Amino acid sequence: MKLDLIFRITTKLILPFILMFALYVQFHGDYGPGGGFQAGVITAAMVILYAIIFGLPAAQKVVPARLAELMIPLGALIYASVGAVAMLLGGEFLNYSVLLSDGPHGQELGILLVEIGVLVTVAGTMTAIFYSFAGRGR
Amino acid sequence: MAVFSEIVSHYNHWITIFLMVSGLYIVVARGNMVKKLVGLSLFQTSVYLLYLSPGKILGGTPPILDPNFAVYSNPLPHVLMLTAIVVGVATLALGLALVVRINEEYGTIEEDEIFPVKDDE
Amino acid sequence: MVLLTLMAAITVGVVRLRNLFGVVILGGIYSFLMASVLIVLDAVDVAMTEASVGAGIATVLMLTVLYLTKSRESQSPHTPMLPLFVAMITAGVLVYGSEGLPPFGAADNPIHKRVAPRYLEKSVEETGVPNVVTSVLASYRGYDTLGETVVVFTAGIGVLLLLRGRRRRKKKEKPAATKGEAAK
Amino acid sequence: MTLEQQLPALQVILPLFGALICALMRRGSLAWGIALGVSFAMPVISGVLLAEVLSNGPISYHLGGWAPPWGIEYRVDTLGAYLLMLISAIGALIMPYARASVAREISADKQAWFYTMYLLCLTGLLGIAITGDAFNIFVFLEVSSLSTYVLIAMGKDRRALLSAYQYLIMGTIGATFYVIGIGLLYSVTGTLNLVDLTARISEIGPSRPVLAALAFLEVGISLKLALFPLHVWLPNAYAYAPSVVTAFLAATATKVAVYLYLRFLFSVFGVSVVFKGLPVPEILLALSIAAMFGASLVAVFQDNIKRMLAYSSVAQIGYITLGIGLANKMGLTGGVVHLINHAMMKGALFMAIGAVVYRVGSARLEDFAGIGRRMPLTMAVFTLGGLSIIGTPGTVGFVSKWYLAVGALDKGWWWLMFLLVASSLVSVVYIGRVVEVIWFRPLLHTGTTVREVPLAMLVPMLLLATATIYFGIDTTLTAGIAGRAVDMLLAGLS
Repeated sequence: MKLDLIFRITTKLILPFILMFALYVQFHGDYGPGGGFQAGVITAAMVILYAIIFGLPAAQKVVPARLAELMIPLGALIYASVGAVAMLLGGEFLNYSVLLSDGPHGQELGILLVEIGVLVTVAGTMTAIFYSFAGRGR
Repeated sequence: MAVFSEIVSHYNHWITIFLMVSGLYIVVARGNMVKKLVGLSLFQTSVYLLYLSPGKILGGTPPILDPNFAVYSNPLPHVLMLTAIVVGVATLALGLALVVRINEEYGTIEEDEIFPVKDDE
Repeated sequence: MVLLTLMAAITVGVVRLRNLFGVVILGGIYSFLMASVLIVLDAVDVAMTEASVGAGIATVLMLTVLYLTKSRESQSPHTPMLPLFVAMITAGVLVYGSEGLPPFGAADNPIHKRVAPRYLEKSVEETGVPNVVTSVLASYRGYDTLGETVVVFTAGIGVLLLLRGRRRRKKKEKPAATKGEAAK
Repeated sequence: MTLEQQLPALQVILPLFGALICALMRRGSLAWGIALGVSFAMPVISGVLLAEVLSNGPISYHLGGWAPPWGIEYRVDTLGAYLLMLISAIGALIMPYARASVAREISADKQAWFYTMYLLCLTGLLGIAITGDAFNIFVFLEVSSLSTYVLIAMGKDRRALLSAYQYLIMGTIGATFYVIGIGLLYSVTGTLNLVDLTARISEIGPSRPVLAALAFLEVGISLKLALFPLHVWLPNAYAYAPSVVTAFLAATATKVAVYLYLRFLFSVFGVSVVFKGLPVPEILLALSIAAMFGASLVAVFQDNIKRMLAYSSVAQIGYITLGIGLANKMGLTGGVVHLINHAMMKGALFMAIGAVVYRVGSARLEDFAGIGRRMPLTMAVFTLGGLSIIGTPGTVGFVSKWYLAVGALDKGWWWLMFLLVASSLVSVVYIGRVVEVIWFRPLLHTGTTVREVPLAMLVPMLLLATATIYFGIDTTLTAGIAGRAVDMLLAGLS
């Protein structure tokens, strides 16, 4: 029981740092290793850690299963929509250069947006998959 | 240096081939469904080495541009393998979900115990 | 080289071991070693992903599934002749093919000459992103990454679709019991 | 850019968006509406593309605005457009049929996501047919494969799960082999664009890595193609999947694999590498003949009609690969035209079986006794499709076999023509067995519920059945385009 307490407190302490790390990986991906996919996995790992220590119901109170399910198509939709907007603006699908009047800045914006899309889908998927495995019971 | 790189190049290939083949062997030879999936991911993982070894330049640095470095390893295989990792884990998740369902329906995850089960409609 | 040898040793372990729990843990260690090798090969992004996916998510999922099923593999009655044969043929073709591959690490291999230089030279100018892996991933080959996101999406919806259904009704009857038990 | 220039991207993006939106839906009927709309738009787009390609040559579309080989290119040529047309036409015909059948076989809370998976599968298949980038093929191959595994596992029978698992293992091995092949090619050429690869490989010539890559790609694709003896996943998968899925997959999935086969053997590696000095055609011919007889003979002893037709599919794939192995103008045309012909007849057959499953709830032979009296139109479709499988003159099956036979004669191989006739005789046996049961046995299910299926299911079947007759008589459209595609493929041989 004592060990359990240590686990719980350590987890609580560590969680904000994991989240910060995920965000760092997400937004620093332009300059260092990392990007949407890695950040998504780290975010999901945070939820999974929480679920392992505090139990599935507690985790689902913080991140409802419905939210995770919603995030799965949402992220991909963000990604594809960026492409479609580029199309509407007269460029090829996923040509970010047309997003802003200045090509390279358009590229930066496009990359930022699609990485967010990847993050949302990956985090949602991994969390939802874990929920459905763990919620299966014996 | 030349001799060294010669050895390294061969060693790389041999290990890659060994990993690949043993992964494949596990998939084909084993009847346990979870173990098959482990083998499958070993098999897929070994492919990373096949792509990334030729991408490396001796003396190069990771492809993050910086005025202090001039030689970078090839970034394209990295991108391809990121995609491959994602595909691998997606396949794994789906395979595991099927295993869970099969276990519920048949009560076992050994192929040898399932195939004799005859159920005609 | 040491890392590669260790990886080979672990693979042998995976083949021999019948305790699935051990196999999965070995798989996790294997992933970490792979990640270290990838760093040596300059693939830092890939290494990071492999460590978090292979050693993290995949291992957790595997363990959850083992909890749901069982953790020992039974002895197979077959003789492994056919699989050995398949494996040998594959190995043969690979050895045959890899003999003619360009040498390791040389900067003038065709792989570095054809497509990649443009990425390295123009990335900052064209996309404003110094991490070339990111710019290739999200822009030059952004469509592949969209496909990759769709693969994740497919797997996510697929798993949910498979693990829904009959059990869900049960869960509704006594939600606390099933969920609580699984979370242990 | 004008709308017309955007069409190649729209061909794949539309079903993708459809799938994403369906995933947000709760109600199955709404998702079906979206899927229907998307499916109907597809043949329009591919029709325009096909017309464009036939008059003006290949279309190239640079995704993300990056020119190849740096960016990913969509490249539509005659063969690709032909295949796009095939997939999207089948997709459009199946959707109206799907609603009732899915409502019967899939529980209500899963239907919306079922359509998501279906659209993803469509996206993947179209994506493979249109792309000009080797690694992009792999990505879309996985999109279509993963969704296919799920679709198969949706079958009611618990063996559906097992077949999906089996297919997952085999399919992933196949895909990984494909990636290994591409990896080898990439390390010697440094490019992934198919056109660029073609040029580089002809420079390098048949070096050892190239040949090893050829072997890996061929085996990998053969797994997807269900080429004998790598077909073991197919009969189970087709037998236990939901009826709609079986009809769709049987008509499209293996065809896309054949397309990849053609693409790599003829375009990328080049006929000169593959067909001169390597035993590729001999191996293909031997395997094809084994498939034609082996699978047909197994089909004769099946009691589940879906399973029987699945084995028949393996045999029919044998005809297609036979055409590839012949590698002359007539033989290859026969193979390529059989792609579309087989899609038509198998689509019709599996839809007819699906209709019976809808009414009777079983695909076992004994349950079909006398059913022709209650469902005359459906069974007429089945009979027509069956006649076409046999290769009766006046049906599309005859057209394909005619080309194949002429192709064999061009090579002076009389024995091959006899083998073709003999394998048709085997199919007479298994088709005849079913036809006898449905028309001449006394009715087994006398309940009033067994009657013709709703119009929405009936019309697509009748359309396909009519097509098998129409294109059996007027071959200018199918064989004409196939001929042009073949000219393109064989350009390097002469």
